[in-house]
Amino acid sequence: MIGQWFLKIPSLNELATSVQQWGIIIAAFAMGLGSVNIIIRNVHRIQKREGTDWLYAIWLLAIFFLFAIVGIGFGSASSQYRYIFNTILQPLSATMYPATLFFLVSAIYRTFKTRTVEGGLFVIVGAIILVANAPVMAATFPFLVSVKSWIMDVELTAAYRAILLGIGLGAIMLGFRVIFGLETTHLGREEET
Amino acid sequence: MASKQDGVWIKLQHIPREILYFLIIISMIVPLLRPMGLPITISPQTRSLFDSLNTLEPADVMLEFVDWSAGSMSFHQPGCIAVSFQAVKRGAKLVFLSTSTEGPLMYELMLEKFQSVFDEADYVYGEDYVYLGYVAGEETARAAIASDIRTAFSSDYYGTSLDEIPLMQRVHNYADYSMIISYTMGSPESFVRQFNTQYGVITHIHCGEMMTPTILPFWASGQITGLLNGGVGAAEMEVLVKRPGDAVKLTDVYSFSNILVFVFLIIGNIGFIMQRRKGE
Amino acid sequence: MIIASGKVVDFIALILIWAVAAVFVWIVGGKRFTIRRMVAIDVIEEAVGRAVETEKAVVMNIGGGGLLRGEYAPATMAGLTVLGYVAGLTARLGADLIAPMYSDGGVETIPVATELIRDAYMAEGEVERFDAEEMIPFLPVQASVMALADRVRPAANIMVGYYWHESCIWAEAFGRIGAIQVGGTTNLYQIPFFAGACDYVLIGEEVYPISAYISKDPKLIATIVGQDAFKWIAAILIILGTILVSFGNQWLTQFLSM
Amino acid sequence: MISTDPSIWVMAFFTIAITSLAFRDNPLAKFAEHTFLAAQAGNLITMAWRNIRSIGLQPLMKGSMTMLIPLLFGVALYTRYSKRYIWVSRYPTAMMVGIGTGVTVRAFVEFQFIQQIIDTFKPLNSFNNIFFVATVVICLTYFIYSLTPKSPALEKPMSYVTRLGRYLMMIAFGASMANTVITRVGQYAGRIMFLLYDWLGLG
Repeated sequence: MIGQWFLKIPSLNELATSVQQWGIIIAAFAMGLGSVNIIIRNVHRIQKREGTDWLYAIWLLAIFFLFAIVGIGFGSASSQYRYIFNTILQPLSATMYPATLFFLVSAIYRTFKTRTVEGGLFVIVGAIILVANAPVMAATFPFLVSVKSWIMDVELTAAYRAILLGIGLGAIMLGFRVIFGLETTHLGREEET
Repeated sequence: MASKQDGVWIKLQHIPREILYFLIIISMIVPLLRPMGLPITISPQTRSLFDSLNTLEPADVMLEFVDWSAGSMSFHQPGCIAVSFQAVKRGAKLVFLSTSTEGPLMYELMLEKFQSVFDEADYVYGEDYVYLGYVAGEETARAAIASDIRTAFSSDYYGTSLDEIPLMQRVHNYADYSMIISYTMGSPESFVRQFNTQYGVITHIHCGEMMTPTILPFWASGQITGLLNGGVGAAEMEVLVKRPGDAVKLTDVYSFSNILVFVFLIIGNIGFIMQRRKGE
Repeated sequence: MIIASGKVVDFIALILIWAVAAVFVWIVGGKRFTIRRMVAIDVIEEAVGRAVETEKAVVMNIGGGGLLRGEYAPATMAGLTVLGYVAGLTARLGADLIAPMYSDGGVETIPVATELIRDAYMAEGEVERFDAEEMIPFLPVQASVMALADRVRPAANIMVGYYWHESCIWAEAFGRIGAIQVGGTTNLYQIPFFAGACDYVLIGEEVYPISAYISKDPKLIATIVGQDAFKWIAAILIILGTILVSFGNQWLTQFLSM
Repeated sequence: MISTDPSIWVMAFFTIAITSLAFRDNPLAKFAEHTFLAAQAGNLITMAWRNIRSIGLQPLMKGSMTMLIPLLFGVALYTRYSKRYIWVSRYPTAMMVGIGTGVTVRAFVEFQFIQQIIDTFKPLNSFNNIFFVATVVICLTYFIYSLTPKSPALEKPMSYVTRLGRYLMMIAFGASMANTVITRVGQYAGRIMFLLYDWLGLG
């Protein structure tokens, strides 16, 4: 794979392309692993019959099979699948992550405190950008826009660039460890699961 | 007297969170029912995307990665509509595809709103635009799409073989893509790595504001050409293509809720500082 | 030319970086290097100490990245190392440890973590205090974090691993009850929550040296040293290039774009 | 007018149920969460199946035998549930990690190292440029852990530099946090729009 990137050798190119395709297929198979886990865990929960917990497990399996059967039977482009997706999964998925907003608001109010110099800088800059992000304030106080763009384009870009350089090197090193087998201890461990 | 004041500060630090949540919901409802229509300033990142879109020629192929999930539909969908509108206006051919699992259904929801634009421009499915569906493997899939799209897809989303689709007959690999744009909340860097770094394809990104800081360094270095900054960027794009829609509506929401959150942050911290001063 | 144009320097750089890493790992060895004092370790010790004083528990979580995906695995592994360290501390000092695991992401880490905690308690001769059911609750869904925080009310919450949107839920739930928090993740856009809510935050790849620092594994230290060498090189290149460009000389820019 | 479409009501119910979670852990929210997990897993299976069929099975039927390799590897992944054949799943896992790493790492040198260094070469003719270059270098030194000067004369200034690097990064994180607020607000406002416009029929 790395050879294909840097070198221009046609046969290597072809090999790399088909290996990529294999990667996609194996990845598609791997997506089923989570589902198998879910089935095993929930069958277990039903067997245990603790309180009302098993009712949730039954419901979970029912919905799972509804999606899997409709999806595989009719195909994901079918109107049936589209209907269950749009009524059930879409509102849930659309609310799940955004609902983090409430935790974020509570965290901002309660835990983001000026305990140290670090915390102070964090809070002050956070406050400035919050105000500058409000279009109403940006329209009333134009200097906020220039403060914000200075922080974003100069300060933040520079700081994140340093972090990214570090992470980039880390990733290259990770590749080194994987390719030269230094990472096998963890791979070996994981097979014990 | 001091103790009475301190009492207020301590109280201010212990507003029940339900009240905060209630206030923030109100701050979103009010502007949605009573829009104000504030002026929108165009950021350089959005401007460069718009300028880049305007270089599209009628035969050019643009890859659009419909990679958002329902969670970020509120700004990715308007963003995608605005960008596609401009591309259609320039006459470019559009290839939609997904590398995230909710993508196919998100595409169909987007299409419900966008079909009229295609119809107006006499765009025919298969000749001027096409949807290929979902492919697993994330970055591996993106790499495969860049090097040979046929290793990732053998047919379009509706089951027609790629070779029977007129548009796809001349689309094979990176050399055939004029530019790509990814609407993602996942890993925007991977698109840049596989398309721009590897083959020098012009790469645009539309991601959430929360991820923008992490990829700003790549925009500064020119590895990303156009960068839409979440809902703000989508609104700017709507203004630029003169088609105000859902994203512009969101702009008013930002005004109210951001100021409210700012107030929370300040109250929480003033209370904290006052309390600590008392403790000393 | 067999090497694609524009990638000559990249190719050489990759080989060079790996070669230097190989030299440090197999020839020089990591034993003769020390990693500078890490503040996070002090904070963790202090947090566990506080838990002992107040007779409360310590919560340690490693996120949902799992070990299967290349991007997330290193952070999870670093988290596991820290988990082992924290388990050792709680076993020795006598605080209760709770290490909740996600049941919907990175499930393959559960047995590894269980093993790790048991080993740590075994090493301190406290194996009778090890109780997998109590110590490693599964969170069926991520949001039950809140319920856990309210129920356990720990003195400290340590989070090292790969986090997504749930980072905010963790930081908020435990911040609200006043726990000392230490957070670290390599997911860049989640660091800010940890930065705001935690008493100490490990920024990005800072989680790797901390695990090398704890484990004292010479090979791990050697790779850290290899990276450090190239960070110096990067810093020197930046300074050199900036000076050259200031005098209107584009030589280094052109050389690197080769 | 309030909607009469039952599916809109179901959608509204799920939206509110998940939101209620932020207020308090409750059975409705738990119900909605379970539904979410199940539906998401079901969707994943559906999409994965499409993929396997279209690029794996169909070419195989047409006679391209090399496709057997990834298909067998894929099936082998599932041996992890058997205690006896668990070793088989090691190979596809290793292959997945290998391909994933190969695809990613090859780009990193140019993408996140050399290109980023080149772009930091800025002529020192304005405050912004000087500040930019200084910030990158100072923050970078924060991430140097082992090869630090050992002599006492240098140790102290070095520690100041790393602390300064931390402060500079904290400023960036503050800005980043504020940006997250706007993202989450934008996302959640989409749900409010749905509830107001589609469900309650206002506006």
